[in-house]
Amino acid sequence: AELEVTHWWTSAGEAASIAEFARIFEEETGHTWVDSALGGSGTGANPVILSRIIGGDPMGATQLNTGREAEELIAAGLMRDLTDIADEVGLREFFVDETLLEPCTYEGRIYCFPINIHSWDWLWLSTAAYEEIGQPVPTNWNEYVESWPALEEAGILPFGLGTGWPIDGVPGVLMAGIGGTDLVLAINRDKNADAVRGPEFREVAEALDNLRSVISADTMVPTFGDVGNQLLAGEAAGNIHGDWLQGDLQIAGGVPGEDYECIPGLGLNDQLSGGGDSFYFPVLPEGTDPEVIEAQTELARIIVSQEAQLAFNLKKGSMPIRTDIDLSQANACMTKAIELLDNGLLPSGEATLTSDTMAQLNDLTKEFIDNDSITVDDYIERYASLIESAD
Amino acid sequence: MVVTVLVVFVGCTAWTIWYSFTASRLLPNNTFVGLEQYQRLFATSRWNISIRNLLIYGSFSLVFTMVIGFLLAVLMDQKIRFESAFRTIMLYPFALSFIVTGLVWQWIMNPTLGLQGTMRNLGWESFRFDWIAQSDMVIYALLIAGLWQGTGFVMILMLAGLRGIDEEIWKASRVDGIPTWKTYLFVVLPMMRGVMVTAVVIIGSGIVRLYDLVVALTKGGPGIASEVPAKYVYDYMFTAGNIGQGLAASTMMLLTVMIIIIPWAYLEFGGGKKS
Amino acid sequence: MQQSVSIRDLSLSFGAVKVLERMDLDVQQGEFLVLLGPSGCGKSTLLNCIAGLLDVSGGQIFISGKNVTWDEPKDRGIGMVFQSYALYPQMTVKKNLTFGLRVAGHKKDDIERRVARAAEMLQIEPLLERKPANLSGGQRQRVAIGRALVRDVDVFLFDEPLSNLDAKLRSDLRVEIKRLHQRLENTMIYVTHDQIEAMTLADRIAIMRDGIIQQLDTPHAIYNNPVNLFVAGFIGSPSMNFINGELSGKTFNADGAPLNMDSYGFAAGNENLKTKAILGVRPEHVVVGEAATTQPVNFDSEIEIVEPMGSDTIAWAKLGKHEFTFRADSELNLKMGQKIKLGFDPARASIFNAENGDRI
Amino acid sequence: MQQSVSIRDLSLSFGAVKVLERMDLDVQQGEFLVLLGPSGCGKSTLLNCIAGLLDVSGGQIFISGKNVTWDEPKDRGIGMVFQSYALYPQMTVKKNLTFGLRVAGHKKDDIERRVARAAEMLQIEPLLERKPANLSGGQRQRVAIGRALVRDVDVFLFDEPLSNLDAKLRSDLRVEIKRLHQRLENTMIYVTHDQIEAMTLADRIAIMRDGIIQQLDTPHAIYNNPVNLFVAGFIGSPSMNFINGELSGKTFNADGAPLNMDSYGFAAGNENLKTKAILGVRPEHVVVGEAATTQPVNFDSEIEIVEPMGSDTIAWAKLGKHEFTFRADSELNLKMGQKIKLGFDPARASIFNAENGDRI
Amino acid sequence: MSNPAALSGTVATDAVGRQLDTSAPHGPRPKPFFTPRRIIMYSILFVACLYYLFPLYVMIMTSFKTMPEIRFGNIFAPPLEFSGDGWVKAWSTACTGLTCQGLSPGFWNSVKILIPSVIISTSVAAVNGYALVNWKFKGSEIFFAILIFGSFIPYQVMLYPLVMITRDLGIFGTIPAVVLVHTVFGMPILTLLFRNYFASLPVELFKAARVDGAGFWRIFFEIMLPMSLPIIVVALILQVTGIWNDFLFGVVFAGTQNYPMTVQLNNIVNSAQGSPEYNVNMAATMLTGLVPLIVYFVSGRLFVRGVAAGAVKG
Ligand SMILES: Nc1ncnc2c1ncn2[C@@H]1O[C@H](COP(=O)(O)OP(=O)(O)OP(=O)(O)O)[C@@H](O)[C@H]1O
Ligand SMILES: Nc1ncnc2c1ncn2[C@@H]1O[C@H](COP(=O)(O)OP(=O)(O)OP(=O)(O)O)[C@@H](O)[C@H]1O
Ligand SMILES: [Mg+2]
Ligand SMILES: [Mg+2]
Repeated sequence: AELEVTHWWTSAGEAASIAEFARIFEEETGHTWVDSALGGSGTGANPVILSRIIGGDPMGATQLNTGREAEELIAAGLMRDLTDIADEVGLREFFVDETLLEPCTYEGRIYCFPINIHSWDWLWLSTAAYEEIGQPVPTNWNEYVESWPALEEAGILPFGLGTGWPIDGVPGVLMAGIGGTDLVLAINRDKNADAVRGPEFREVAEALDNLRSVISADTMVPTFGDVGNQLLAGEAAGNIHGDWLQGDLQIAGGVPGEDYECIPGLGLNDQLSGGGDSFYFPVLPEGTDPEVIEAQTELARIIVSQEAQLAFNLKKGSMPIRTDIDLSQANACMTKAIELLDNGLLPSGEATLTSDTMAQLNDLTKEFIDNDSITVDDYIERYASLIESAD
Repeated sequence: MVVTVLVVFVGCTAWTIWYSFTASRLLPNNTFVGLEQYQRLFATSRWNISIRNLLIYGSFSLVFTMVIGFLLAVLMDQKIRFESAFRTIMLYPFALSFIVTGLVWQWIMNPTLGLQGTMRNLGWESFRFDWIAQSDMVIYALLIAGLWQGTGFVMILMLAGLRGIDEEIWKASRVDGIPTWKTYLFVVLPMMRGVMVTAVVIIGSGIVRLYDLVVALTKGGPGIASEVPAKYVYDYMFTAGNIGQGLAASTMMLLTVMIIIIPWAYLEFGGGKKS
Repeated sequence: MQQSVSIRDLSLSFGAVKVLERMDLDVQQGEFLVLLGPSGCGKSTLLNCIAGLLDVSGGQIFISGKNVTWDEPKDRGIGMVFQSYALYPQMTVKKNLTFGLRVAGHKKDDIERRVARAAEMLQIEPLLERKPANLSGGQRQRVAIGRALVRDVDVFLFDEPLSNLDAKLRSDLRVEIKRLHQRLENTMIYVTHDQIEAMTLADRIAIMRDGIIQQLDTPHAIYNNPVNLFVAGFIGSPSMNFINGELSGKTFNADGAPLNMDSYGFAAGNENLKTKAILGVRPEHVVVGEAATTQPVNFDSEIEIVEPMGSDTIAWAKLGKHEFTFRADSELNLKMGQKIKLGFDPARASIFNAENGDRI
Repeated sequence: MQQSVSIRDLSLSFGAVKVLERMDLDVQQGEFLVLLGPSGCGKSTLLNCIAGLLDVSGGQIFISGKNVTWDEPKDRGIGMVFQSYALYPQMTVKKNLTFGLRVAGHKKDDIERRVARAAEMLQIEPLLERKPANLSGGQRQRVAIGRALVRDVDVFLFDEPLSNLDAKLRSDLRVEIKRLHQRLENTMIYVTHDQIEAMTLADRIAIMRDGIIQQLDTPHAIYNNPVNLFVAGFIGSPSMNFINGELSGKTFNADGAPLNMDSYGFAAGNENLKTKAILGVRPEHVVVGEAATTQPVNFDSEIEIVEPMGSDTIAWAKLGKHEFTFRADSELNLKMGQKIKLGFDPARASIFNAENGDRI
Repeated sequence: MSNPAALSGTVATDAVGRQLDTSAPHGPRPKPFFTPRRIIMYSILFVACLYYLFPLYVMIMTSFKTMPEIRFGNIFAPPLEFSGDGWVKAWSTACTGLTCQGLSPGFWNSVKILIPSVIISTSVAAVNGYALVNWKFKGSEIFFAILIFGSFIPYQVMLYPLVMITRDLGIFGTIPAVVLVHTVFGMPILTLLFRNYFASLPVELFKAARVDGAGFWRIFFEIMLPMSLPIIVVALILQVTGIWNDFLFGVVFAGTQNYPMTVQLNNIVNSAQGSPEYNVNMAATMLTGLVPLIVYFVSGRLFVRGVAAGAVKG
């Protein structure tokens, strides 16, 4: 039967990785994967996917933001219960980290399958820039910060940044790197506003304050991809961005270790915070061909299978959700990540907070970065109150 | 059709207003929370900035679009050669999806990649064109791109209006010795009242719904300096999954529109009854 | 006297339609010229050319001695009443009247005065605050006249300005326009279809046909000495009786009935022609009843149709085989079928060459 | 005879402007009714109401006995010529003419025939393929007439249909319309400002003023027995002479000059009034020269102004202190300052009550 | 056209013998191309065109560059080596998800959505506008006021209610649904456009047609529409552009098998993570814009002057 799958992985690298799922699905089951790619999650895909589910014309499977509000769809009975499949394939046994399954769990049942792990916690550094100022490439955040004056003197941008959302991830990275594991858990998992008002978070906020002094709208580039170019060209020295930036760097011909360096957890923490992408399987309307439902089941099984996980994540540059995979083919940066993953995954805000809260936090960060009249204290206070009101 | 339209617009408005009083998240639900969404809305600096931006952008955009549109239409009405080519050139920005043309403007206005950088490289060191990176100027950067996209259509609309003016009126004003520009201003313009109202509504609704331009050009930045209400509504409805909040913002927008529309409708219809 | 408007060799065509052809015309300073002609003969077109609203295809136009062929209307010193009014629809009547003045920078009280005067003359005072759409046809026409009248110009061009007004208003306005003309002493070119208007207002009348001026002369001359058949037939209502026949010397032979034309004023050199000709007699020059016998030409006839017209009656009878119209006092109480004596004086008649229609 | 158009108690206002007030009017089947009245008196408005183009404020309209007050124009069986022509600008003349027929689903050859006939009658054959914008004013008007004429309807409404045509064409068309009316025997309601048109065409004339019908009667009656001062003054050109004075019994006293009104046909009961009154004498009823002495009333006067009008001459003289106009044959060759005898017959005059203007 | 008397320079005199200089202007007024007025006009137009064309220039240049050149070169510089790859890729090989056929597959879907949507929305609005002006019905003004108000409601806000409405109508996920949605959304502005235009036409024409016996539709089609060419063009421009470039409604309401071209465009341009291929983006955008552009160009000839000339007097 034909199974329609919606997702917003449309760039070359993304499409290649999802194609692995499709290939394996079709090869192994004889069903047909009908691909509905919709670029741009926020305004492109999200409303469409939701409308179709609400409108009673659901797709067979779909990518959705792994967040808390999918709960509503689940509660409304619109999502298929995958618990049986999970049990059958033994998901809990090989699953890399329970925290990642949490958003998929509703009243003890599992409604979605995470398919990869992404982490924002990377500091990317330009080899060329540091050659230019004749300094070694920093190995952690503190060294990096120390190198800023020299960089600025040489006319090199200490921190490259794309306009818009790329800044959103930075506070989380600083929190995990500078604030440490406990702080992340206290804030993201326990929603403890006092933790925000505590000294550890102040350090994070100060780091952000420090960072905004070298960020200027004048020097921002349109997209994060352009930042990659700046790094390779030595125009910018560093950047905090998620692991997917590597795709860009590699396409532009960059070689890790030679043209750029990647430092996970800012070189300060041995745990990465992260979240993942998940697939949901909407309940198909009555009268749907049982073949299609069968195909749904098959697909659910396949996306968490070893073969598919390996193929998918190698292409995608993300980390698999299974611990039992041989990732010898992974590149240097990925290998570093996998090592850290053994220490367990810290929950990122995206995974544990509602996107409503995240959106407000992001707005706050953007405002703070741009507007120097907002003090560190203001930032902390507003952050705290958002965490307080988070549900 | 008439009924459908009524149902849809009245229904959607009612829908919007009702759910703005609920705690709806990803899906509409009926948990009534009173004015909570509104309290949060007005406590949000992004919303307040959005409103301010809309006012600034709106007034400038309305005035400039009307003026430029009209001037261009007048120029096109002078029996010029290659009229069709000129018309198409002015209209093409309207044809192209803003997702990409916005990116091009973003390049052009980008201080390093764009005009400013290029000019400085050419030796004009003092050249400045960095509005897009200035929190207090970014709204005018939006305006430049917005006018670029929107004036062509208004020009066409006004041109259609001009084409409907009876040639005899022109003759009369020429005999009366009225200079051309005065004829346009005092005779033709008032005769085009209908077209003008149409243009104002089109521009106005474009302003209220302003979204694509911001997303493509500034993504609301720098910081949140160029956020606009419609973007707030969409972001909270679709990305942040907080329909209640989005609809509260939307209701506020509708309320504002209502405040403008009602006196106008009164003038248009109440006054019209006399004749 | 100076010529105010001179037209030399003027031609105008709309695409293939030639409307004016090589027209020459001189209008004196202060003259009141009336243009008369059948519908569609090019009167409005001529006015439009003089006003500079149409680009001529050939020839020249002079106003006050200045070649204005290529000048803008506003540089020609003209005011015009359009046949189609062309009021500014969104302005009130008052604004319509004052717009030109305000643009020209006239003083406020001057404007008020002019408007008041024009409004009074045109009886549109109560309408000043209305918009054209809320006026009746005749009221609109008066506003159109007013718009021209308030301005100081050398040449007024009127295109059928009184056509939609009632008889009373029309005669009032006729007098007012005449008075205005005498006071301002500017040149007026006036198109009308009303022959009474033409006769009473004009210093000279130009009769046009198919874009060519047939005769340009005083009303009296046009009425009494039409240069050709067309002019003769066009002027006068009911129109002139035309009798086909043969002219030999001073005798006109209509169907074998010889009429003595001794008293007719032949054009020089035409006294002794022998040619097919047409005799024209105006219905109002026909004498009816016993008095007819005193006329040089008289005959018996029978009345066929009677059309009462208030003071006069128009009646149809026969002269030989020809229809023959005449006008008589209503008091005569003519009846259909009545036998009657009719007569006329050839001195007041016209004879035309049957070939080309020219007066003999 | 049957009533074709009946109007009962009709009122119409545009906002605050009351145009028609409680009007009653009956038009017979096959009657030719002419509406006459000053510009702006509500003639077009009345036609529009009959046509169903304006929503009446009060009253009822019946056509052929059916109450059509709320009916659509198309259900009323009317054809109309608009004062402003209202031609369809994007259609050729031919299309303009045939639109109504095509709507009514006439056969092709029938349409062709009708158009050919109308075009011939209106002399617009060469224009059939043009668009209205390329026509002269008179040509447009003819198209507007044609559009009504081609259709079969019970009631024709004509709003000043001939106002922009030359005299010749106008009299041709007048005859054609009359003929058409005789042939079709339908009802015609016709607005005009041309009194000759009114007199010659009308079975009855309605004189309107400010939305009220003053007199509805045959042309002859209206001309000779106007019911009030307004009608008397409105009909006739030049208009009636009005002489203020006092009536006592059968003597009219104008400034101490007693005029004997013995031959005047007083309305019943009015023979012995003593009141301020106005004597009305039509200029064309004045007898000039020696013949004047034969008239019941005659007096000496001096000519002040002379206005030649072709066949006739209008002259101004004085009767006592009153201005006194009269019409005389041009042949009399009247001169300014000339002393002359004038006379008239009270039988043809009118006397009005000075207070309310009603005929005595 | 030429005038022999004047050409030969004959000196003419008028009636009183005064000489008129007949050598100077005669015949049609010359229309020199380079009058100061014209020069100013064309200069303004030229400058305006620069403003309008500048981004287009950048787009075209970029579309012909190769990615490395875009990455490291100046955006204003013309390409060092012209490469049509961007265009080819945009049209036929760019991938969206698993299918790598560029924009081409969505093209016909877009056409399928465009044509009925434009025709129906424009027609319905034209009829509405006409009815509002000429056949005022009870409540027509309130109806109109609601319409105008409707034009200010942000589109996306109405997404869910419309989804539910079309779902209940049973047409969700089909072309009729998307046509309906476009018609509803086009309604306010288009109705306003037509209403105000019809209101400016001489009402006498409408009256004349009623007297001629024509009914609602006949008057509409034979009298009103032929006079509204310019405004129809405007409406077409508005709707063709809007509907052709629409992404959201096409995707949500038209159903999977009818995804319009803009889905591919959006996918090519809007990939969230991963490096954008600017040359392909530019080419894709320009390719997508071609259809509206052609419509603009072709419909331009309908911009006739004086649609109601000669219709009425006064
Ligand atoms: N739309 C309107 N609004 C207000 N007043 C109007 C309107 N139309 C006409 N009138 C007024 O109503 C009166 C009658 O108008 P109508 O057109 O019937 O006159 P008419 O008798 O046809 O005059 P005319 O001979 O000048 O055509 C006029 O005084 C006019 O000013
Ligand atoms: N735009 C045009 N295109 C083609 N022919 C035209 C145009 N305008 C006028 N004509 C023709 O030119 C001739 C003269 O028109 P003009 O308006 O001067 O007539 P007119 O003498 O004013 O007639 P009327 O007394 O009917 O107003 C007419 O036969 C008319 O059909
Ligand atoms: Mg004319
Ligand atoms: Mg009228």
